[in-house]
Amino acid sequence: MPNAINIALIPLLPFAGFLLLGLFGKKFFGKTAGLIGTALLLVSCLLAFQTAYDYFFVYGKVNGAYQQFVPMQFVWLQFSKTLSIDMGLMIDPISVVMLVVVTFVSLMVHIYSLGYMKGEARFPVYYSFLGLFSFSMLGLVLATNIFQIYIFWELVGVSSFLLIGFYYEKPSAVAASKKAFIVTRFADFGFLIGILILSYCSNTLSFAELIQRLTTPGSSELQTAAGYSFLGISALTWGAALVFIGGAGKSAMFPLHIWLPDAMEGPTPVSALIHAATMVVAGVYLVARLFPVFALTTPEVLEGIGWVGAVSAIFAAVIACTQTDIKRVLAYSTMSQIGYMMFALGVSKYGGEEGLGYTASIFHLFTHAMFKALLFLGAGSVIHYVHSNEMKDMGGLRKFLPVTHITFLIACLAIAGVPPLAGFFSKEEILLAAYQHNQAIYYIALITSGITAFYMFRLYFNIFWSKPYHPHGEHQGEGGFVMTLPLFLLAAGALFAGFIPFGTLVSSDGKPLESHFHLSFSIAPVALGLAGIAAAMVLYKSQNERPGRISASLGGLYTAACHKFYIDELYLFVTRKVLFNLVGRPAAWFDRNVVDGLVNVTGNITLSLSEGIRKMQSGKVQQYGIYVLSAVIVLSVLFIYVW
Amino acid sequence: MNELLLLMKNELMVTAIIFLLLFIKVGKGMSNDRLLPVVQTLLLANLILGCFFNQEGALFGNMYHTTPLIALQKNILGLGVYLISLVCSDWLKKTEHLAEFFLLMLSALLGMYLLISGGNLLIFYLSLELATIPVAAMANFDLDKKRSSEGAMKQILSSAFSSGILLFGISLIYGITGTISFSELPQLADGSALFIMAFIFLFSALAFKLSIVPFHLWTADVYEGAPVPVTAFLSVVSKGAVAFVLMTVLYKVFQPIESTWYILVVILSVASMLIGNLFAVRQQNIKRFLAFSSIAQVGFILVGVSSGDIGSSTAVVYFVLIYLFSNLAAFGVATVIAAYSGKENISDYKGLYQTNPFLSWVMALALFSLAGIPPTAGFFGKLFLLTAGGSKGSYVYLLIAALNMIISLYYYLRVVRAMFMDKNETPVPPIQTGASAKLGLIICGIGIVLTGMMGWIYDYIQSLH
Amino acid sequence: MNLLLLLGAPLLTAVAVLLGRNKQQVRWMALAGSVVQLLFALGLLVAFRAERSGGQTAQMLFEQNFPLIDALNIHFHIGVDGISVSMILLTALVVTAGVLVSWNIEKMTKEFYFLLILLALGAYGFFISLNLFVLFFFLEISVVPKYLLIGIWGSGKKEYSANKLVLMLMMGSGLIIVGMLGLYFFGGHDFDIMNLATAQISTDRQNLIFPFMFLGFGVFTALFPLHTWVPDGHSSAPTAGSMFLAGISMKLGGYGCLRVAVYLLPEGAKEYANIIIVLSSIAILYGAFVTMMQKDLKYINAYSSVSHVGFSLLAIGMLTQTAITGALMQMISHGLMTALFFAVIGMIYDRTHTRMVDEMGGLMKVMPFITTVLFLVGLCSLGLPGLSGFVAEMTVFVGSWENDTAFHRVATIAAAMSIVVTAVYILRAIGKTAMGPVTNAEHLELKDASWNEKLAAIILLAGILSIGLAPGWLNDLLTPGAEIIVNRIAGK
Amino acid sequence: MMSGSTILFYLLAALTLACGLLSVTTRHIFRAAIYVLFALIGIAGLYFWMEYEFIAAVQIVVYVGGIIVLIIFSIFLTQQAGEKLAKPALNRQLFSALAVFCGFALTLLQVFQHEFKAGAEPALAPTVANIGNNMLNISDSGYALPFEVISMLLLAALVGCIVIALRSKPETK
Amino acid sequence: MMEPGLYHILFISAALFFIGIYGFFTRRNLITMLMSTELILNSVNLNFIAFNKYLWPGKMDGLFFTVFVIAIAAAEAAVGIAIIINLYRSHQSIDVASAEDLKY
Repeated sequence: MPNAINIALIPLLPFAGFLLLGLFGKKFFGKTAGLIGTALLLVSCLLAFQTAYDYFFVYGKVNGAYQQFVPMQFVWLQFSKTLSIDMGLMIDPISVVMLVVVTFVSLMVHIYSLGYMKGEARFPVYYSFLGLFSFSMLGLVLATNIFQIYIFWELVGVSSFLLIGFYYEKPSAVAASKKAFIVTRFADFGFLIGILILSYCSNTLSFAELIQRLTTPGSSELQTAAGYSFLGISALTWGAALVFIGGAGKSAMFPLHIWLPDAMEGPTPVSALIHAATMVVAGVYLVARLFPVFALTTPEVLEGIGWVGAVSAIFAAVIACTQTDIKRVLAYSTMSQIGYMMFALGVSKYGGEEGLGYTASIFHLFTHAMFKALLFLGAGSVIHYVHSNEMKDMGGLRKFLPVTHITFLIACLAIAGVPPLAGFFSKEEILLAAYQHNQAIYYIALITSGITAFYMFRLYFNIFWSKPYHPHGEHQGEGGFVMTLPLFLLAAGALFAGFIPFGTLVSSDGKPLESHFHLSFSIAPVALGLAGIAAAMVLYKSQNERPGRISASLGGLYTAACHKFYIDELYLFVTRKVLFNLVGRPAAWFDRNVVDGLVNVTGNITLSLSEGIRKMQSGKVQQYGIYVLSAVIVLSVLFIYVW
Repeated sequence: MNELLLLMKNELMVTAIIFLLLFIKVGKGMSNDRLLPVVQTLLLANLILGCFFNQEGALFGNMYHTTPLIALQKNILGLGVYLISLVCSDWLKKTEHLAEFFLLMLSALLGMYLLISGGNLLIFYLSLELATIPVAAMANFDLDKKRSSEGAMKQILSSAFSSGILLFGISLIYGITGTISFSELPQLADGSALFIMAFIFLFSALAFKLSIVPFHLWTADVYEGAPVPVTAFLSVVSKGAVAFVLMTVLYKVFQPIESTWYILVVILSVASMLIGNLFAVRQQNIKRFLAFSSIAQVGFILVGVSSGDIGSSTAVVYFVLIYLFSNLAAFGVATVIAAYSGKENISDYKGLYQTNPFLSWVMALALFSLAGIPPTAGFFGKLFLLTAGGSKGSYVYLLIAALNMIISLYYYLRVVRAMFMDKNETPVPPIQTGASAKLGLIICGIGIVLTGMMGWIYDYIQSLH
Repeated sequence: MNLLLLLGAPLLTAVAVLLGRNKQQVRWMALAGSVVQLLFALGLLVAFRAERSGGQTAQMLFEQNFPLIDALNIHFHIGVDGISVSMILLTALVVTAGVLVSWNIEKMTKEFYFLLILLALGAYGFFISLNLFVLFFFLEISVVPKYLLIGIWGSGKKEYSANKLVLMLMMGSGLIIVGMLGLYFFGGHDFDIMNLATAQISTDRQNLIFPFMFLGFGVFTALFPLHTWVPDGHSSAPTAGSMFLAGISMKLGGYGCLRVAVYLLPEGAKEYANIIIVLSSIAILYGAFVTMMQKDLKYINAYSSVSHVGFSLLAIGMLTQTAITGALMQMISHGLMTALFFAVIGMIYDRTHTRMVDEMGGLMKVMPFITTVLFLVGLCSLGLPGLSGFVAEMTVFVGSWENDTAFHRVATIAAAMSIVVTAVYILRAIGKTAMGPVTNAEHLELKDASWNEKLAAIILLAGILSIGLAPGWLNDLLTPGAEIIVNRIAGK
Repeated sequence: MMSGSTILFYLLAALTLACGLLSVTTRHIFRAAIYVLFALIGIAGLYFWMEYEFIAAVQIVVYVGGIIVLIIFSIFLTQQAGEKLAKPALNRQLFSALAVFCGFALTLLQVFQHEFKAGAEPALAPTVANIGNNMLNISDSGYALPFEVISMLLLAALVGCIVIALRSKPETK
Repeated sequence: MMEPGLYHILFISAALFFIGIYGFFTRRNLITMLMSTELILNSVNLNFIAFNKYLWPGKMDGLFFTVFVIAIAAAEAAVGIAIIINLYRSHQSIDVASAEDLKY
């Protein structure tokens, strides 16, 4: 049986860190703040590993299938007799996997930041924010209740906001943090409505009951829910789709992705943690969490998810080829990879062999966390070294940053899907799932994997090869042990994580899934990947004219991709021009001039009436007499003849 | 004879004081400083005496009748006069004709007593005149001031005119019914067209005295022209008396045509509130301002009068008591300031709080009470008037009344704003208020604060019915 | 627990303040008084919970009933249920914080605190009265002190704002009077809320009176389009005044809408529910959009109050138990939050002498405490979990969703949409003031919060967090009351 | 055939109305006073005609002997008797005429439409003895109280007049 | 022609009443205004006497009313004249238009 206290401690330790460092960090801890945060997270991480081990190998499997456990649960807020927000811990394969990923990556980032953030004025604050984020993310992962997930969802959002805007004096960071928050909040609005719909349909907020009620054919809830529709689409479909919108926002799916590249304004380790490994996959996690509902009750939404994922994957990959800011390249790459995970879920079915996409998605989530975090931390080292994000300021760094170079290369190979690195295995499974269920998506994914290899190696060559680097000014080198250790550990992950028999651990219905590995199937993607690497090598290994010529020949497409297909501009147009000018400003005008005006006009009418009847009081006593007599006559006539 | 002494004790006491004053005047006279306390003491004695031995009874073949309620009404008026003698003492001490002033004022008070107690139209008419003519003379007591004469002239001429109309109405009523007795009229009233016309003629005179729009036009001019104590007397005591008698007239005498007078009262009350408020909004002179505010207040009183049951007469009596405290406090402050600095304009009150916090607080309290803001008594008074008026269930009317409170609040706050918020380079200098004026103001202040809180007062008034 | 103490404490404080000899003495007396009130409020909470858990199931506890005016059947009837207890607690918190943030007022200190405490008295009395007459009395008590507070200690076009505020509130009072008298006559010549709740008033009559009552209290609670006193009044008022106005005054209206209009006139409430919903949905979105365009911090908070209070009204219009609980939670949450917001704005204004967001920037660097609080309060405003706003808004949404017509759904979605707009304006405001580079070099010299300001902020934050982190206790307090109201609507 | 009494009545009526009308239209103030005097005498005549001799006597004594004298004195005090009065403004005249006409029409209409009832009690002759009895009687039909009231009123009026008219230091400019 | 009776007298009194009112409205001299009010009061007296004689001869209410009205008229006239004289002293005129300072 799961140990509730141990599991509860996993999120609570970082939270303790947040409180401790947030309230007293500056005064009492100062430079030791990082160590405290790291130590707490280390414990948390160990507990997570222990939980994972216990779950997968000790108690989790009952009757040949992994079961859900809720070791702890309490009512946090009772809305009505049936609906309540419960806070609890849910242990099942995906949450355990996520526990491991989150605590591990978070630990790596904590350690790395000891070096990377050294000397920052708000060092304790930074660690407290990291603690808050870890807490929120872990709470999200462990949620037993759809509202609980929403709560932590929001908290994750705000921690992300805080961390992106960590350099609050930089206007671009402030703008980016705002953008991230508002865009995800917009998505959360959909999520919230989705929750309301689902909860209304199922009459519960608890995941287990909700899934059970909405997936049992012929259940009374389903029958009731079938009675409702809006715009000809059934309420459940709406609900599922809206919940997915929430996930899409956090996971930066097209077209809600615009915040992710900007979010790179945050400190690089933060990008590694939040915007590569953990928070951005929350959407995937959410879909996986509600997978039975998507798969069994609303397959049309699931198909939509598949398409959104596929489009995001290739869309982001194309943009990534044109970006020059290395973190932005990685950001788009993240988006693209999450697209993979999404469509893997989208093409999956529930149960047995059909559920391969589900396993693949979580598998890819796991491996991606390793190599993407590695990539970001590597990029962090580079940026730390050259004090710039731009490719043009780099080149030939392999001699100066050997550890970074090697680990970065491993990560690139892993993401490019070169066997036998981690990415290869997970990607292979995804492609297989897509191949089996949706050929169109399969081809998109195939092409994307080629592009992925290309842009990753474009990045790699531009940083480490290309032109020779002339160091200027002072350089700290690779930042010492605290910064290289995480690189090594993550590189190990990227190298070996693929060998984990994931199918036996995580599957859509809990029952182990035998992975069938066809060597022949892998030829196409691996070949495409290698072709991409080769192309990148030709173009970017050393400085030459070819990239320029190619981009020129691509013309409009290149420019469009370079400008991220003008999605940002579209948003800006909608918000600034439409919302501000057509709604906000008129509303403000209306308020000041019409609503308020009416009040003032009432006052003015009174005053001018008062001025108008002034003449009545003329001071002439005879006139008063005439008034009196007239009044008497008029009243007499009125009362004699009218009433 | 004993019965006469007992039942008419208020009237007799006042008459006694009048004659005492006459003797003092005809004799060698007294200085103001000595006379004023004497008069104040006598008035207080009258007031205290009035509180005892009240019983029901009729004299002179029903021409005069009294009940405990009527006695209470008289005492309220007596209290008004007593308070005027206190709060206006600064002005009174300066006047040349103090004895005559009180003589006239008490004559008017006597008229009011008889008005309330009167049992037929003749007494009604005579006492109405007795309550008016001396006041017109008093209005002229600022003998050197042009405005005072003008006010007095307007007062006497327009009241003569109005009593002409009143008499014409009475004569018609007499012709129709053959009686002038209040107790016989209800049975004989035939509700014919001529009778209604006669009633409106008669009502116009009461409306004139109460300054109900459109019979109010003299009010502001006279208030502004007359000396402050006279204005206070007119606006408080005189109004109260007429309001009391109005109820008697409407509820008892003209009970058969209730449906007619109800509509009449509603129309005129709405008109009074509106016009009074609209004029008050633009006034500069504090007395004129209070004149129009009192017109609006009368409109409010009519709300209570309109429904014509026990609750409404209780509410009206209660409100008059409160109105007396509030308005006298306001006039008291106005007199003190006028007596010391000669300033009567609202703009002169700017920055008053800085120099005269006591006066400012009293004034503010009075104005809040007039506006009907709790915890002052005015709140209770107005609410009970509305409650009384509401029993007929015309909510539009109540709404109009309630909304009129907003306009009135607006202009009352204007004065408060001037005193508390506006800055002024040359505010009224600090004033050493005289002891009796201070006492009067404090009594008014206590009355404003406590009358409302002490619910038993209302119960007591109700129990007298 | 004698509820009269709750009236006695502020009354005594007010008198003591008037007798104070110097400014410092006055301040300490006001503080002591308000702390005593806060302790009373907390004690009341404890006592109330003890009584309830002791099995006391009467609707109102600690009732007292004295005849006031027999002739009109007016009784001084007081008593509390969970709703009142929580409102009293809110008042006590806000008033204590208000006393603390006003520490530096030098102009007519004595009068200032006197009026402030008078306001508190009005609010306490309002929340405990079970007689319409008494309730109205206390409601009105809190009108004029506002006028003076704004007019004397305010800033900007204070006279205009003070006038507008008082006149509009009086208009509300006027409507309430009419409704109240209607209830009195239709309900058998009685003002007592408990009796009126059992009186049989025909549907037609309820439909006649309900608009008066609801609009009347609606003015107090900034019902669209009767909200224009809010921005002007709030922005001109001194800090404590704004805190009180937005934190408590607007709640008087909300409480009145619920306790008087909806509870006593359930048929009327049903009849007009849809109109309420439409108006409040408009208020929510419209308020949010107008806020987005504001540049003055106080205006931002004032308009956002319009929007937030709209949630309360929306929930009242929804007439489900959860929604009504949500409405009350939103009132309390908003009360705390907006009071804190105004307190922070006041602190910033005291230092920078501007409230224009464009003239600030990077204040996080200079005054970390104040900006952190600002940030927290902003997060509360945009409904972040862990802070009270979230709990309240979600309860409102869930409760609103219980109605299953398309109309209610659309209204709920429209209202929920505002959480996005709220995020936009809150982040804009915070981004411009707290974040970014310091634009005005003079601001670099500014000091962070002083002890009294910190204490004020902490008091209010404690309230916000205690609801946000563990909403159960508040929910338990409010739900029974909401249930009674809903049962009455359902005709049970 | 008209009786003498009828003729007398019409003569008196004509005198009263004509003098009344003239008194409000003439522009000589002294003449106005005289016209009023004659109008009042006409009324006194009507009282005589109705056999209310006591009232007629009072009318003559109080009005002719008192009020008109007072008025004429005050005219002398305040004005040159021969001076013509200022003409009233035309529109004031028009409005007044209109209002008065309407009022007159309404009154006549109502009065002539109304059917007055008559009392059934035996007539009480308005002799001086009867009047005196009633006036000083405090029983049901007595008028002692009004009598007292009017005496107080006259006293007050007297005092008021003295104070106002005999002010000690007339304003001198 | 009819035998003169109640209605004749009522006509006379009504006419006199409105003549007086007309005078009150139009005369600009204060004393003449006062005279007009005397006419008004007299018309009323005529009414009372007529009613008393023709309709209610059983009691003398009308008669007494007339007596008291005459007395009041005297008092009113006296005070009125005193005020007018005083006004004349301060305004040097008894034109009603000279005393119109108090207005609006």
